[in-house]
Amino acid sequence: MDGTTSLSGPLDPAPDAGYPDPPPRMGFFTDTSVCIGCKACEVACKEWNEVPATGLDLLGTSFDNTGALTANSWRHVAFVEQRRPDFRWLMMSDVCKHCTHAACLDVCPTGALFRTEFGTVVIQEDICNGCGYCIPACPYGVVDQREGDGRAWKCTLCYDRVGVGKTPACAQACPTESIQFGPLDELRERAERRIERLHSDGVPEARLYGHDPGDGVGGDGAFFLLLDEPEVYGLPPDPVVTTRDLPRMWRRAGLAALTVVAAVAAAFAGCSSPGRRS
Amino acid sequence: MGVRTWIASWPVYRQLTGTDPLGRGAAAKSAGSSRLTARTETADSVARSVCPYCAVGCGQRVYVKDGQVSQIEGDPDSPISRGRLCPKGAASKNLVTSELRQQKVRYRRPYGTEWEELDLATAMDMIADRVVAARDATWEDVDAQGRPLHRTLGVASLGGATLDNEENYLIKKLFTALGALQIENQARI
Amino acid sequence: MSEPAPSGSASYYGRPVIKAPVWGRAIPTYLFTGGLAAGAALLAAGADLTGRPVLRRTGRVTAAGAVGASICLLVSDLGRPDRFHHLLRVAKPTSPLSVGTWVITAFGTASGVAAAGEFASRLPRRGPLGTLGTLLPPAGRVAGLAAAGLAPALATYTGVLLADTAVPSWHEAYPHLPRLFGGSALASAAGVALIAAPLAEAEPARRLALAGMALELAGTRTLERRLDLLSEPYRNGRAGRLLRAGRVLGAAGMAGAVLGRRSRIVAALSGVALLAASVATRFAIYEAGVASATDPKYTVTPQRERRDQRGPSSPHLG
Amino acid sequence: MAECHPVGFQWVMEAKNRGATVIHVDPRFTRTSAMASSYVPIRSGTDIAFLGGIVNYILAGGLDFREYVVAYTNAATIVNDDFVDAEDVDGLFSGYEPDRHAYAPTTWQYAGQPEISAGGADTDSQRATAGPLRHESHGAPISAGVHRDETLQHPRCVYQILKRHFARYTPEMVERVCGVPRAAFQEVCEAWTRNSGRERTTALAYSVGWTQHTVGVQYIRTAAIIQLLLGNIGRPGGGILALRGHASIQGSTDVPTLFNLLPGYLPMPHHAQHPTFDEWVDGMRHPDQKGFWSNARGYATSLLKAYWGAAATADNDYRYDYLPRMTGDHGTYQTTLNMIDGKVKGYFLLGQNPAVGSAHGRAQRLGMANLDWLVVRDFFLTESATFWKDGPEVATGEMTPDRCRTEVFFLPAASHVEKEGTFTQTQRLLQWREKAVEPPGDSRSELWFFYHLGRLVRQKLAGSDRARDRAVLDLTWDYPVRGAQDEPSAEAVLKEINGYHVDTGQPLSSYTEARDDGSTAVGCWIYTGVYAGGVNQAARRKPGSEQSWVAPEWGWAWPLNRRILYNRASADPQGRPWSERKAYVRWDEQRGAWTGPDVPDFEPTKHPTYQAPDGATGPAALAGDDAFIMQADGKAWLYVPTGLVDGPLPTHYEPAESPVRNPLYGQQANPARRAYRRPDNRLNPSPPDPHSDVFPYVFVIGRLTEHHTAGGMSRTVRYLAELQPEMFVEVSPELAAERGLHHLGWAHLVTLRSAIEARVMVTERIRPLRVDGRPLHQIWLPYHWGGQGLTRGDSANDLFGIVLDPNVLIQENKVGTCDIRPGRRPTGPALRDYVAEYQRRAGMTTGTDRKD
Repeated sequence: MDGTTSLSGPLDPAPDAGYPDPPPRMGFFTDTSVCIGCKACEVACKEWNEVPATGLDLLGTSFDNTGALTANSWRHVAFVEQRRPDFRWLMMSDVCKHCTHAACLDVCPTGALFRTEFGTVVIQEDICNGCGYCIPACPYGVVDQREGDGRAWKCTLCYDRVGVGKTPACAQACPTESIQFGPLDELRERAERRIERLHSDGVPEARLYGHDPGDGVGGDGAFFLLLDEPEVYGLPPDPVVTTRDLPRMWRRAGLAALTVVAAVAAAFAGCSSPGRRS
Repeated sequence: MGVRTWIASWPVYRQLTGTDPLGRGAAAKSAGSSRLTARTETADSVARSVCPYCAVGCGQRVYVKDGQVSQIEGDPDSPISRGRLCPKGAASKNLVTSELRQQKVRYRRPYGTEWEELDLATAMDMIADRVVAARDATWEDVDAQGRPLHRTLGVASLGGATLDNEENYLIKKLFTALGALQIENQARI
Repeated sequence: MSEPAPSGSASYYGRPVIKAPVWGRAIPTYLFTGGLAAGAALLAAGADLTGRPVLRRTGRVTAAGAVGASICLLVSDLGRPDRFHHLLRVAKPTSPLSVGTWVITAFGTASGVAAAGEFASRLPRRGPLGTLGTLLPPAGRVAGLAAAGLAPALATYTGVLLADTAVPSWHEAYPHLPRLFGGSALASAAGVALIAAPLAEAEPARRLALAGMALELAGTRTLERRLDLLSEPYRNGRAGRLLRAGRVLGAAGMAGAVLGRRSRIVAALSGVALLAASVATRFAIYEAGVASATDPKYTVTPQRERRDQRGPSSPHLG
Repeated sequence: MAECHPVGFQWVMEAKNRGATVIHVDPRFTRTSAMASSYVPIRSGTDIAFLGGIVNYILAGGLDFREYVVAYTNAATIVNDDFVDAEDVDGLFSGYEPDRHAYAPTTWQYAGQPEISAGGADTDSQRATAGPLRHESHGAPISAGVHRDETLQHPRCVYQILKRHFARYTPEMVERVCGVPRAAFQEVCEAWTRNSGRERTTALAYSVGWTQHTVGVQYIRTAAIIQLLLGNIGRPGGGILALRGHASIQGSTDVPTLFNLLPGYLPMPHHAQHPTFDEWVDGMRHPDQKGFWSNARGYATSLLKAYWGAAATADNDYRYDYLPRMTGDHGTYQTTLNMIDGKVKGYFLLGQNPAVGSAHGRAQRLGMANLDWLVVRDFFLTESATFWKDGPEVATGEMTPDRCRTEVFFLPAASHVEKEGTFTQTQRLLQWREKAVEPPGDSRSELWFFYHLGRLVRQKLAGSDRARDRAVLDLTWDYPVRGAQDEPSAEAVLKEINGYHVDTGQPLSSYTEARDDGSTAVGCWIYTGVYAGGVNQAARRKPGSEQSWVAPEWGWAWPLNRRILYNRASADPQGRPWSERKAYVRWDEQRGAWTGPDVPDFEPTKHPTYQAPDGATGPAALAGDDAFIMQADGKAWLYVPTGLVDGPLPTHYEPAESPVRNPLYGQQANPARRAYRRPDNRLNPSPPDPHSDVFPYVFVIGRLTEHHTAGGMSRTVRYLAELQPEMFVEVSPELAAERGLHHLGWAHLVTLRSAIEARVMVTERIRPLRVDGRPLHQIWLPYHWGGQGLTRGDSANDLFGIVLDPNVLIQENKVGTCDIRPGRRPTGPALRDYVAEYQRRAGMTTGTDRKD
């Protein structure tokens, strides 16, 4: 292990992942205050990435018939109908967060999950063997195994498109620029300005989510502007990358291993050898 | 592939010798990822098109590879849509490449209980025959007062709001010459 | 029920925030077999060093068998079993599974050789196989000791394997799981020894049974009581029932180990109880994790408390 | 708009981001409402009352943009002494003839006009032929001389008539009729007027659900009155924007596949009104009329030359005799009923699915089942292609394949990427599509189909000398073909649409070049210029980022590439912008020309102070401040003296089916609505008729973002079908409680036509209104479903009967009444029995019909 900064805290992830002179870190800023819930992002993503259709289930959860981010839905538009006391209808296009400290990536035992030079987190479909470890590791519930395929799938932030200077499919399609793509630094500045604007326009409940490099995942490469608590949209309120505790875990395992050794030694040490006894 | 290159391509070796000891990025990158490029880059041709759904008229770029549509996405040059598409527009490739699309003429004879196959040329000839016959059978030359009518009410048509202007022009021109009046489209609906 | 499904303030239509593990029964079974293999290798090494040949043989064979089963279980659980070798593509200290893969690979090789050493006498005396037969026993000894050297890691890393996830009741249990699993490994290996070894050689196994099961039971008690809200999944439902069953079986196994000094049958029953206890505990912990992942309150509530404890901050910095 | 035109909605969001107030008025809370600054729920079918209330607010407070109103509208024009307003006759204007359910509009004219302009005399035949539709591009004829009082004080000037007409449309009345609380209404009035005037403009966008009412045209008229009073027409950021729903539905009206129109809104001749070429032409242009329609003879002659080429000469009136003549209503609904009656032999469906998409689906299917033959051209086997095999009537046992005589040809169609051509989008912009790939299998374009059908028919008629056949044989039908499939050249057709000089073949560059001497041929005069200079202007694709915000070099807009119509009105009468903030087109004194980022919608060098000499006609008669150059008097019309068949002013009538008695007038529904009173087209009873309580709920149908129209292009697409995977009905929690409906359970809706079922979505997005003092429940359902495709369900349009707007013959299917019950509907023959029981309860027995 390479010191704790590789596991938590602010960090530029691309150099940390072996790219000495990377391009700017790219990401998404999803501004839910202008999301119209059209789901163009879901479809554009599927068209570009040739993601299978999910099937026909009327979920009865407002206009959300996708349900969640899954192996077959890399963008998911959430719909929340609220009375507080005025009625309002929140919509939010969720996506992989491309964490600075990505648990999925760190726990992946094959290197299928890797950090790209753009600082994004991608599953390499030619490598993944479907061990499934990344799935419970993700604090956002993003990664998922595809039935009948066995591998894990999620948003690639259109690594292939970004690599040739194109905008990811979802962001390109988004009619209202709710999904914005660009260098993360710029997006963060833009988001700060947007928040200030909304606060001065009388929308005090507007808040950013996942933008802070000091948060539990070192900041998200895909962050959001929300109009309510994160959990209302199905997001964890204060996610922490599990590997932040990994050094302590290994230490506890080391101690446990010593305990095991000690127990075995004690078990044998105390009793006389059967050979000698007989 | 020599043993040396084989070992050099082993990510563990790259971890040990390169800039990425934790195997997070550069060392773990696969051959597939190294080859990856957007398929829009390798398209044989790009057609500038317009979305077929609603009347906003969003620009589309249609990428073609080996005679097949490989991608349809918004045209950033369009001052109308600025490269954006709605879910329907974004699903255009799915529409035009759908395996559910009918590609053969189907024919159902009167009182038939199933579809039958029919050659396109035969179908065209049969339809032309029926147009001529229906027109003759229902032709009206003049009204009761002898004023010209020059028409048939025996042939009708509905459609055209998703068709091109050029197509509508020929439809109207031909039907008008045939004396068919009841030529309508979605604009009435 | 004319109201639409509420989307509530605590979660999105009651849907999980995180994804539950997709592993089937193979993984909790592997937790058990891996532990058993590690414990057995340690027993074998102890027996080797203290001159308990039956116990040594039992240990080595059990270790090899259990690690073999473990590898099969791990591979079978892959979504793409044909790509199992991709596990050896990288070596990542950040991935317990990668660490475990390398450990189990080394351990499996060593314990295989060690177990093979036990069967050297059955080889023909001449020819290449004869040479092998001559080399195997000393190689087996070295390998057996090597396996034992790796065993503590194998026995305890699985605790990190589970804890290093976003699964609330696993992650929160990270200080406790390795020791619990280590204890469980020892207890289960002791269980096999109690079944297989003659009373004369079984004393270390009896002691190990007590020590191991004590660690296991202390650990499960901690899980049930010390994790606040996240202890709930260990007490409720299927996981709770399994954990309680594990405790009864474990206590019975310990009692049998103490009482079975004179009786092969009691010792064997005790061994069975210890094994069953270990299995039950492993499944219980697995199930509790799944339950804690499935109900969003286990994800949301502790995080919200943590956030609120940090105190109010401007909303966009929250 | 966010719901149905998401990409267009980006501009609304852009405006909102720059500080615009966005108000959304809709019966249900949609994705647009979610983004709006304020949302106003309204009872469906009451928009004239709502908008009329705003007119009243403006006029009562004197808040109109007076300089604009006086200069550019007919507010000052004096109306005939004999005109009697509907306010004075309990909802009927002068001239109503109850036995014909029609008006004689002679009294509506401006004072001092000759008796009546041609074509306007008989609203009965105007209605039958949807005559007002041709005014899409211009107003109806008016002779040049009108009396005006620019002080607006004359009691019979339009301004005063308007003021009196809307005086009773008070906030209280709006609340009673529309269910809109006074405070919410007040907010809309204030926001709209505050944001209009010299410095600011307000845009009104409507989706074409507005047209699907028996008073649809008058809805839009009311909107036009507001926008004119506030000076929001012809100016940037203003206007009335029709958000049309099909890729080229604007094009299919300009180059019409409509029974009553020829290209460029030339009327299809009527047997009685237009027996001769001259009478036909004079029907379009009043001989002493102002404006550009005075050249109608040139447009008409050029069209006939384009059709019949060398055979069309001055001697034979350019083969005017070859044109078919209307005798009445030949619209799609009349045609459907004629099919049921066995009068139609053959039917072409071209990418159209009436079994799902037209009102009264059952009538549509029964009509198609009574044809000799049917040709369906589509991508997929739609419900209209398979009605004989597995349609709802097969399920009820009314139809079985072995008893259905219709011969059906299904021909697969080429998609938009498999053919080239132009779409005209909702703002009149033509955009050329390049062909990407060849159509697969037997798939062919419509261009191919009709070109080769015409070729085959001509072959079969070859040698005939019957006049009817000569019309086909003399047709110019020699388009170049290419490729393995002999695809005709769309560009050659576009060139003909644009028009060309007959002798040289050179394309025209403006419709002003169209001649009435046979020297020019023009397929659609309003499109002249699209091929100017021999260049396909619709194919221009200069990136938006590299040109002005008006983007004049992207595609081509008719007329003459103008992006904002009547943009002369963006400047004051002297030709100066009303404000620099809203500057668009202005008079450049130095250059002696109009200038601006757009093509000025005015004669380029006509001075703003120009006054027409006495006796001038045509364009020369337009004064320098007659901004509305296609209008016969150069003015925008607040009051319509001629050209509408249901009154010169919008008036609130209840929908043909309503649970509410009209609070404003004794006249319940539009007295001139087009009704087809027959037993197979019953309408639910409305007050004051008895039994209206059998259908106590209002239902509204509409679209979802995830689907398209009748579903043929979305229920068949996996990525779309999964997003809205099942037919559902939205109800309020209150209605769910009242009727025992459960979220995600089943419900069925019943009308006198049919019963359909759907999954229940209980949502607060639908809310009960208080109308006329009592609660009123509205129900919303999408109309995308039918029996084919990946996701299948009952069709909402099966619930409707057929009753039409009298001006344009569009059906009322944005509002109806129904009953809703929990559980699934009966199946098989029991379904018809179930509906019959409702018919009995509604007082309908066989053979009788509802009175007006």
